[in-house]
Amino acid sequence: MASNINDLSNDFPILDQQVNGERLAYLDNAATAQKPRQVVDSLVHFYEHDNANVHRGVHTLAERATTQYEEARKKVQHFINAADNREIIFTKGCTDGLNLVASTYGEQNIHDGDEIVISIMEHHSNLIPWQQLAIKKHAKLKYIELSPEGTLDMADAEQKITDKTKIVAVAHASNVLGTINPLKELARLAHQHGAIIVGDGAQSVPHMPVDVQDLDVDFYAFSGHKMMGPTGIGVLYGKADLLREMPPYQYGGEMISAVYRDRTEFADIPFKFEAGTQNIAGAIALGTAVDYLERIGMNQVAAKEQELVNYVLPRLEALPYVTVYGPQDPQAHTGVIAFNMDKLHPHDVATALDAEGVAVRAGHHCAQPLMAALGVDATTRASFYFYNTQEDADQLINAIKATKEFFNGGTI
Amino acid sequence: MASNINDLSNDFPILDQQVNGERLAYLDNAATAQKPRQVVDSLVHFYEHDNANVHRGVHTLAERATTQYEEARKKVQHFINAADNREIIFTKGCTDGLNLVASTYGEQNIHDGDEIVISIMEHHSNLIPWQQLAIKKHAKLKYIELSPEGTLDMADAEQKITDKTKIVAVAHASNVLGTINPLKELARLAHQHGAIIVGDGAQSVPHMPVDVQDLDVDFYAFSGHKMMGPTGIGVLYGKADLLREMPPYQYGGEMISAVYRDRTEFADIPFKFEAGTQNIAGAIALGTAVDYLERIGMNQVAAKEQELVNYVLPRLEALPYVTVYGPQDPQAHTGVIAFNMDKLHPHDVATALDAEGVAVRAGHHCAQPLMAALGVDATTRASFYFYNTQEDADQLINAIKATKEFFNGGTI
Amino acid sequence: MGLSKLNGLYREVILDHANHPHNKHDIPEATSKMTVHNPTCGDTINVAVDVEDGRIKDIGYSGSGCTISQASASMMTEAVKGKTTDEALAMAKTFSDMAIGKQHSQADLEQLGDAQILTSIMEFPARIKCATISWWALQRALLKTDDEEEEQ
Amino acid sequence: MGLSKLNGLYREVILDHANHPHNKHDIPEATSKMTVHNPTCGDTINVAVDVEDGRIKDIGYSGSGCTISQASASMMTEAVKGKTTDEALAMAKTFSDMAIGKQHSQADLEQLGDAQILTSIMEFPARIKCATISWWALQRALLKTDDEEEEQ
Ligand SMILES: Cc1ncc(COP(=O)(O)O)c(C=O)c1O
Ligand SMILES: Cc1ncc(COP(=O)(O)O)c(C=O)c1O
Repeated sequence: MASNINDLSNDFPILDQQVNGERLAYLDNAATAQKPRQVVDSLVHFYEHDNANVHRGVHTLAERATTQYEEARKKVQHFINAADNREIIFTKGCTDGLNLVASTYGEQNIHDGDEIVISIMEHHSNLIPWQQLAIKKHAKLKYIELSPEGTLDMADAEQKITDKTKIVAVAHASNVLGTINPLKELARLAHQHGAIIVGDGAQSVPHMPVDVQDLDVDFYAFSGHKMMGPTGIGVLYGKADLLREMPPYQYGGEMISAVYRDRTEFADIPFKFEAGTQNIAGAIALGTAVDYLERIGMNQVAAKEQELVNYVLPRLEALPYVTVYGPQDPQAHTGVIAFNMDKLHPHDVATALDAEGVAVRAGHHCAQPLMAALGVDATTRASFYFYNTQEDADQLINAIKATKEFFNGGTI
Repeated sequence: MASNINDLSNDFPILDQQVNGERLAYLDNAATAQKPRQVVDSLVHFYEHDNANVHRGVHTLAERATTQYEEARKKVQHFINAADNREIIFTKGCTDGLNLVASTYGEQNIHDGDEIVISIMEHHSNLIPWQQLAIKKHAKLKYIELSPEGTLDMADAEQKITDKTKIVAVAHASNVLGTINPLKELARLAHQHGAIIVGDGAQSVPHMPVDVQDLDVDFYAFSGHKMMGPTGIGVLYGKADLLREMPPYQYGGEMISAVYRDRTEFADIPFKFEAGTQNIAGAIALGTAVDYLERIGMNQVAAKEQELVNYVLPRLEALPYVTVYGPQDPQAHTGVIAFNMDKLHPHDVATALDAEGVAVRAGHHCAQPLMAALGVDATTRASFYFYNTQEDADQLINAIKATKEFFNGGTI
Repeated sequence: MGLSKLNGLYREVILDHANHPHNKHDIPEATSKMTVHNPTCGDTINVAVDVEDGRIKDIGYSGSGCTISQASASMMTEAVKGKTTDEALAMAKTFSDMAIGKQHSQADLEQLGDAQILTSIMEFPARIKCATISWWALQRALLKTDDEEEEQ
Repeated sequence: MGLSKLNGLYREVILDHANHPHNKHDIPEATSKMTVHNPTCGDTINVAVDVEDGRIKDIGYSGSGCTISQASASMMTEAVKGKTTDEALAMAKTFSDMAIGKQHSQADLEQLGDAQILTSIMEFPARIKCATISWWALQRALLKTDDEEEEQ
């Protein structure tokens, strides 16, 4: 039950280890978050007491599993303030949810000459599905570009979103730049022009309060594993009236009302979109992760991360050989910080930081068009979560300094 | 490390409980299997020591996670004797894998006037994807019917599979009838006519040795949760040359080679089909389930189940008010036994058996066309796994007798 | 505990309705018909209502299903026959609310007649759908727009 | 331990190749060119080979990447220049085998010249791809059929 934000050490056993003989500073949270004991315990408890397949069963275990699975749906519903629990579809992850929308709503509503508007900072998962849909349907894919400050250029958004636009798809928070995009305003713009808006919540839901009704997004996808849930579970939120009009995505058990040799009647939402046995234990443990986050409070989570960014960002920017991408102002920056060190390749930097116990990511972060727009091939990315500490931040800064020296010594 | 097939009690803590004041006899294994301690431990170990996202990372945890994830792929490869580990694609489950094939290979290769042949005993997951594909493509869907013995009518198969056939999709083992279908012979038939064959291994891989090269199937899908792996993970096997020719199924991170604003080059197999963050912990724990099964030996597993069927089937058939579906010969029957009790509805039966601690399933078992062919709306199904015991079988028989009396007393 | 646990669920009046169903017949002149499937078990209920001047003049059902669904359909038809459509809809709401654990006044419950006995279903969450399916079919039949034919 | 662990990986000769790459230029008259991406990091290597009478007359590369990939490309070009295509393919196989932990004879390894120093990569599994990518590009370039343009 520990959930005091200032003493979480007991909840995350994985953080209490050494790598390469050094204390681990896990700063790869944008890739995946660590799981508190409570979440792992809920997996164990399910498998040791209640494991059964859901919905189809009348026996006691099946009933327990079904109740817990549907409880998890309601927890997620309240967490993002959806109007109805039937608007919550469990998916395999954010990518699965975004593909679902492109393959059903997109397939049905995009025609020759229509336009789809995304942003240049999209993760491949919110980019390629739309790009391929546009290619297939002879529609036009347009990119909202960056402002000089490394944020979304809203003037450009107003230009790009027109009456030809049918779908706008934008990340709520960038997984590279550390920016938060004005999703509510984009939703207003999209709706003004009769388009729908798809929000990619992979980097927002774990880190800040999210209210899908207030944002007025039509669809909103995110992953469990980035918010301390297990891998293999995610959520797609969709407005009920849209979901009801859409064809199913996959066909199989659980999603039907009646099957005949030559035709099938499909079930109501959300089941229409949950074909086959779902990640039952994963959904239930995601519910536990939601409980954990709510116990701490999303405002607290966001505040703690802001505090860490306030501490680390100026220290990074003060290093003359470090370039930070995205906004320079800590107040405008989430816990995701992409940077480069003069002349050093991010891969070499990440290997060096790992040798110092600091886990960061190097590469294009599944955002190659953004890399091209920034004029780089790759960056190093440190990403913080609320369980990180000032000690982690210091370890990062010191490791960067040591890396600089190591390669200088190596005359690179 | 316990894996003596005659003393598994320590490995399955969930089985050691009472429901409704009675000893639990879990006989719903065809819906989902219970997990041995070892599998749950591997989840816990991963999350407490090595959790990280795979492939993209250069830090120590990412490397450990990647190694274990790819090791799991190799374990699965060897378990079903695939020629190459790149032929193993991790999916969300069997349904996901079958939909993948229908939406990529099927979408690409089925045209107006082509024929798809399935069997009347298919689970909805291996039926609706083909039915909907046929509707969309103006192709013809044909069903191989049942023989009077409740097995697949192979004479009918020879009639139905013709040069017009492009895809044959058949369950290796039925989830209702307890039959094993001659998949190798069906593969030969399909290939003779230039068609490919898709095997649904959901009810076979957990229960018998499977060799995809010997079967010569082109695709073969199964679920982790039915073979003691976690929920939310499954496997699609496909022959490498077919997989290479197919378009991707989902788009996102990990499955690309290079992304530009207007086009994408895709990665090689298997990554082309693994978009976004996969169920990493699930795949690794599925590898542990494979280890567990191999330690016992699949021949032993099959023999133990045969022993249970030999015991229980004649005792069930001896009850004058019980009708068993599928083959009456225990030697021809897997551990899946569907039956009905005169005049009693399966739902009432299942509720009554649950009151006696016996977990069975009631309904159409996601096989409505089969129910129609059998002339019933629903059946009750008891399904055994190797960890079940003669005591479970006795409890089932006694509970059926008690149910008969209860409703007789209730004058139904 | 075992089967004795089930005495509440399968009380005599329920078994009686299941074995000797009331109004189990088609109504050719019905003003509205509706077919509903219970996707968990494949059961089907067809409800036919004949409404005249806002009142349910006649109602019948057909279909197959378990004891609970058959008894519930039988009790439902008995309970709403002769009622106004508004009254019937209110009863359907009371019944489904009850089934998801919401409280209702004693007066509301008494309106339901025999059907209120099925509150015992609350102890068997897996069977709640069996009891509500006929009330749901009624509701859909009464609210049906012309282009709706079948609903889950 | 910390950064000292990296001394083996970033030995002087490796850094030297990375900082002063050999054969880093295009070959307009090349008989075959190949572009390969490392999808993990977005790095790209272009290899151009000019083969005459079954022998690599000239070879050059371009592209961007980390120290390891740049050093490896530089060493690779040095190692295969003047070799027959069969010899070069055998060397590529030795190198990639080595990178996945297979053993090779001392003679095979010595063939690789400077490049054998990159065996130290074995300790850094996440970086193996960085070292093999140029050898892979070479292999594809030498085996390329006409319709292949780019490969991952
Ligand atoms: C024969 C058969 N095929 C396919 C499936 C679908 O498996 P899953 O629900 O795990 O996707 C099942 C399981 O219910 C099955 O028994
Ligand atoms: C902004 C953004 N969108 C989508 C994704 C895809 O999430 P997943 O890989 O869990 O499907 C990610 C995570 O990598 C992300 O950061």
